[in-house]
Amino acid sequence: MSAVLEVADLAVRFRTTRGTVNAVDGLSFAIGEGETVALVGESGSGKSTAALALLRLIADPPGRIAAGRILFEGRDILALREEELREVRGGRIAMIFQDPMMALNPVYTIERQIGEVLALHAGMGREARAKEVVELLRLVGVPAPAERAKQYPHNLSGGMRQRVMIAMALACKPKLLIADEPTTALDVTVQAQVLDLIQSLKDRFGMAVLLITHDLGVVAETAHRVIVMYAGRKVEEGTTAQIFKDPRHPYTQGLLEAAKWEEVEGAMLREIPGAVPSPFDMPKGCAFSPRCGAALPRCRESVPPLVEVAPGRPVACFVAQERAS
Amino acid sequence: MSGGRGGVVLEAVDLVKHFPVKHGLFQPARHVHALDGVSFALKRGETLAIVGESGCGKSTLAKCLMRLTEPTGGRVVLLGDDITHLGQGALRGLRRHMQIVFQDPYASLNPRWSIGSIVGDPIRLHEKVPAAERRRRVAELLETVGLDPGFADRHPHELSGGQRQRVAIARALAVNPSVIICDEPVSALDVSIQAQVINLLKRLQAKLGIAYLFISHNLALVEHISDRIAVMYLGQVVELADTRSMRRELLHPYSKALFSAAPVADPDASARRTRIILAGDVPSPVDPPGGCRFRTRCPWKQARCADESPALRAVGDRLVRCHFAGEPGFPAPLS
Amino acid sequence: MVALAIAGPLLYPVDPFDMVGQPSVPPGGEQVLGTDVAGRDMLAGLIHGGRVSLLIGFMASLAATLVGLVLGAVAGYYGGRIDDLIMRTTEFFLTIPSFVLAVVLVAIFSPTILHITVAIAVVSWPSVARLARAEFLAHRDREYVQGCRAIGMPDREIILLQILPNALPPVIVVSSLMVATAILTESGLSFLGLGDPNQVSWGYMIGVARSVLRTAWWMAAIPGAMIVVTVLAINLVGEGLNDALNPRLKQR
Amino acid sequence: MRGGTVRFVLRRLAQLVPVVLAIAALNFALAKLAPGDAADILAGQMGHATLEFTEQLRREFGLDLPILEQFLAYMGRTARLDLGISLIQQQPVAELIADRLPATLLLMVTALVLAIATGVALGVAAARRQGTWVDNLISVSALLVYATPAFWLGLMLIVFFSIRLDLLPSGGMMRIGVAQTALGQVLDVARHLILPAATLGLFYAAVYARLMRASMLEVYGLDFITTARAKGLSEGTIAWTHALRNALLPVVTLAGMQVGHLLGGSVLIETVFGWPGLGRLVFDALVQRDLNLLLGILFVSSIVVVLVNLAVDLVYGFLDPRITHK
Repeated sequence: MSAVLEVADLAVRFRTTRGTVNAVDGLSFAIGEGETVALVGESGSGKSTAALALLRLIADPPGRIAAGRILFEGRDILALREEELREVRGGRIAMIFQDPMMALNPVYTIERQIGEVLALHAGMGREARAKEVVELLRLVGVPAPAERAKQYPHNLSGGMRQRVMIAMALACKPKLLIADEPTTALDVTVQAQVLDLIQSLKDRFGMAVLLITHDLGVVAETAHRVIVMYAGRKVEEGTTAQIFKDPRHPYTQGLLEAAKWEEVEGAMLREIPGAVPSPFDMPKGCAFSPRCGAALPRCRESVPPLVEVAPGRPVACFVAQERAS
Repeated sequence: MSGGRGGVVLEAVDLVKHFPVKHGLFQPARHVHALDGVSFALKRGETLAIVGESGCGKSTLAKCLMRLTEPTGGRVVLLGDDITHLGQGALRGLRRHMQIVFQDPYASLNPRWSIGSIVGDPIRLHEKVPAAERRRRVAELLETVGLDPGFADRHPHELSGGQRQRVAIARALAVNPSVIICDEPVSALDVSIQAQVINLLKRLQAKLGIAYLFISHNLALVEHISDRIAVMYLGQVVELADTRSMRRELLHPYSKALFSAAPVADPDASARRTRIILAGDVPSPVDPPGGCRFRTRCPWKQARCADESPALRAVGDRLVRCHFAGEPGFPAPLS
Repeated sequence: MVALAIAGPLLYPVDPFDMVGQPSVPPGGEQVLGTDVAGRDMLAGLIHGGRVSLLIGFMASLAATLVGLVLGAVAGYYGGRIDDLIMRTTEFFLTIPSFVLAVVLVAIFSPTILHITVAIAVVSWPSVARLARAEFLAHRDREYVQGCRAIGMPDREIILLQILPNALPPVIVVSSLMVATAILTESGLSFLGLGDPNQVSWGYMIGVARSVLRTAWWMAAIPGAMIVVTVLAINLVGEGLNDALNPRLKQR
Repeated sequence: MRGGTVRFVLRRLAQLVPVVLAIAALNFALAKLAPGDAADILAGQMGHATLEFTEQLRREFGLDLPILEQFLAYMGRTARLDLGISLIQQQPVAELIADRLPATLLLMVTALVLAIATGVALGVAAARRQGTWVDNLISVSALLVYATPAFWLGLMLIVFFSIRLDLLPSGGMMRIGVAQTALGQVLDVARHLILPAATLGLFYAAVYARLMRASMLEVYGLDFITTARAKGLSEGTIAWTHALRNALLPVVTLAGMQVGHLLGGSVLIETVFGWPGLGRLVFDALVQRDLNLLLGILFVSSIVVVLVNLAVDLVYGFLDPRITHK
């Protein structure tokens, strides 16, 4: 499987009044053609920042991509000129966001907002656009697409808006879809619809998907491979089956346990003590060590590097690495 | 303090809440049907979960029970006393028996006051005790919820989300309530923090015998914590049963679809099970569909569902609001 | 500026109404900033005028803030009919051209410092009331207020001790900016000849100088510059307050 | 949509009735609050302020009737657009005002168009170059102008452009006693309009520039801007389509709310430039202590504000599809 996207040593920093924050630090990963990769983490893990950085959408100031390479179709996105970058955005790589209400411009019609992409990347004329927009809306399962196209975002329900976002993303048949918490703002039954839709469209167009989420249930149902992030760094990677059946990092283990509540009926849950550290006050050594039951003295001294504990299983944890060797 | 009948601490009888929608001068008045005839009885020391999607009325239910908003109809009975029409003065005295923990610990604590005064306020308002005694009680409460008593001098912004939610719980505990309404108490917290708060709630229940009305949209969590579950859809309870029997089978088509749609953090399980994907969105609670409210999305709907509104009736060990629930083989598997 | 206005008479004890020299002397002579058409000392006028302007500005905005805050708080917290009544009144006052109303009020009730202050306050309170109402309305349904109601806290205590401290910062910002507007309004009034006849003020000085604009432009320029500097300073303080008190900025 | 808009306008016009009544009531109350009534003033003017004569006048004006009857009579007259007679100029107030209103409207509209055009352009420019010298220059100048009394600014402009450079006329609306062609007249008025409109417009340009900048920056922080960038749109397109239209909304609201303020400003500016509009009339009324005229101006200018607000609501509905005129 050849890689669509290869990210190497990506680092994103934010300058704030309280100091510089390493939001993403040394992140490397690859996405194969047609593959769904999940980037999993809690708030502050840097997963959304990483997703925005892939298209250079970090607001500068205060943010800055400090280092790294983002190879897409053989070109480094970080080295592209402004016009080249704009061709990739929305044309070759599309993105959808968590809150479809906020992500659509409230004062323009659906037709205009989807049409914009078609005009820009496919050079379509007005009439061709109008037809194509209706086609796209039909494709993503919007009922009465011709009427909906003339409406504004506030006329639509949350699920419909997310379908519109997906239609907009699909307009130019991108190679890669970045989906940043695409179902977090939706109800459970609507979430199922949208996940189903993304899955079927992905198969149909052969897109690769980078799914950013905190919901391990969503990951289990959709992803091929999983990357777990904590405090700006990748702490573990593996196939979905590997991560769920055989998590190696204590943080992944804790997260999984917290996501399978229904299985521990009545009994107490295993807790991860403490809280996610503040980016201004990072602990020395492994960022997870203050909350880790298995932490060794050296975990509090130096940051554990990513080491493969099994083929295709990099883990950034001294304990897991010792156990493996 | 008078006890409720049969160990019931809180009872909702046919609660109705309609909000008027802004309308023009010559248009007929329209209402949001937030609650339409919700009844249940919460027993001493049990956890009853209310689950449902947005717009099902679960948060309005919490507010009506607390009398933070006035119900349009029905009754709220707390420890045997009908509090539905009590004046604010009389209500104030009874408030100590029923407390609430909100979803967002960033919004539920006033940023201008110290933790000590936030937790001490209920004591000050309900009991005439000297300030020193109050401080001692606050320290005790903070320890009970797993916080250092020194936190009393801090302000909310110095605390993490999980710590703030502990403070909110301590405030609720301050007056020794019989019931705590937990309105999505962990959904604003990070996944790794949620277990801490849930365990705390369970420990407190075991120690103090408090009953929880646990409102949530997280089905896995609800299965873990509750003794009974009520599923709500568009302002009505559609199914209410023991968690155990709910795990065994679900009789209402909506509960079945809801629980099947929830993603499970287990790739094998999600590959095995069949998901029921409902068509469309939840209809607007303004002028909800006539007949059965779920019929617009129900894969098993019949002609009768449009004509006749089903009652909440007993089927075996549970209550279900569906004409066909309990018939053998219903709901049949979808092809 | 405030310090100068208060301490002014001590530092420069010249009565602004005394004719101390030749009329229309340019700045730089015996009187540091020259004299006006009647030969009155410009610097003395400026200092005394500053006192009047600042006094009226502060008092008017203080009065407007108090009235607006009380009405806005009641309207926002209780809602319903009383809210309707208060807000209709507020909108009504916002509709009437404020400066024209102030002119009419001062014209009807002789121009004294008190009347000018009251007139400016009358046209200023509605914006505070609107803001305060919006704040109280937003806070009323926040969970911390619901929490206070759930523990049986009386409304009075919720309004004064819980919501007010949170609603006050934006109101303080607006009322500090209102001092600046009030000074501008006062100068406009006295420019039209509606100033207190017993007090010199900057606007009055500009009004007097208008007739000699061709020959002695500085006579109008200097008091105007004083207004600009004062108003600018107050605005900067207001902006500073905004930055310091705005919780949205602080969280970033 | 079209029918909806018409209904909306009709309904809003119906809503104006109580507002107009309230304005009239306020006027009546102010007239009653004034120390000394019309009879006193008139008697004083005529030079025989004897008690009997004043009483006689009072009877003639109906000022001896119970307050309620006076009020009803007043409302009745107001409904017929009879705002009374200017006691000094001996002319119907309504006529005096109708004479002057067009000049004021010309000044106000010109100033407002100037202010919005420059304010919006500068605000957008500053927001797009946030933190650069362009932004700093615009922000500082706006802050400075914002602190300047417009009437004083007008005087300083007269000193500079009329007295020093002798480029533009310092006052009036047109040259008097000079035969001109129609086009010449228009140009002449335009020349006279430049300074007062610029003076009045400059202050509001500063207000709008500040607001526009803040509003643009706020919109730039919203998710749909990120969406627009992710679609591959250029920064220029994003600024002038996606951001601008959303950012304009608060500016339009403020512009509507400030019409009253603008009218107040034009009173001063007209006085400074001798512009023959309502503002001059206010000044004359003040000098002559002509209360009836003053109250009439207050009434008419309030009505103007109410009507402009109606227009602003319509513009708002056009800019923001979320507002439906139903």
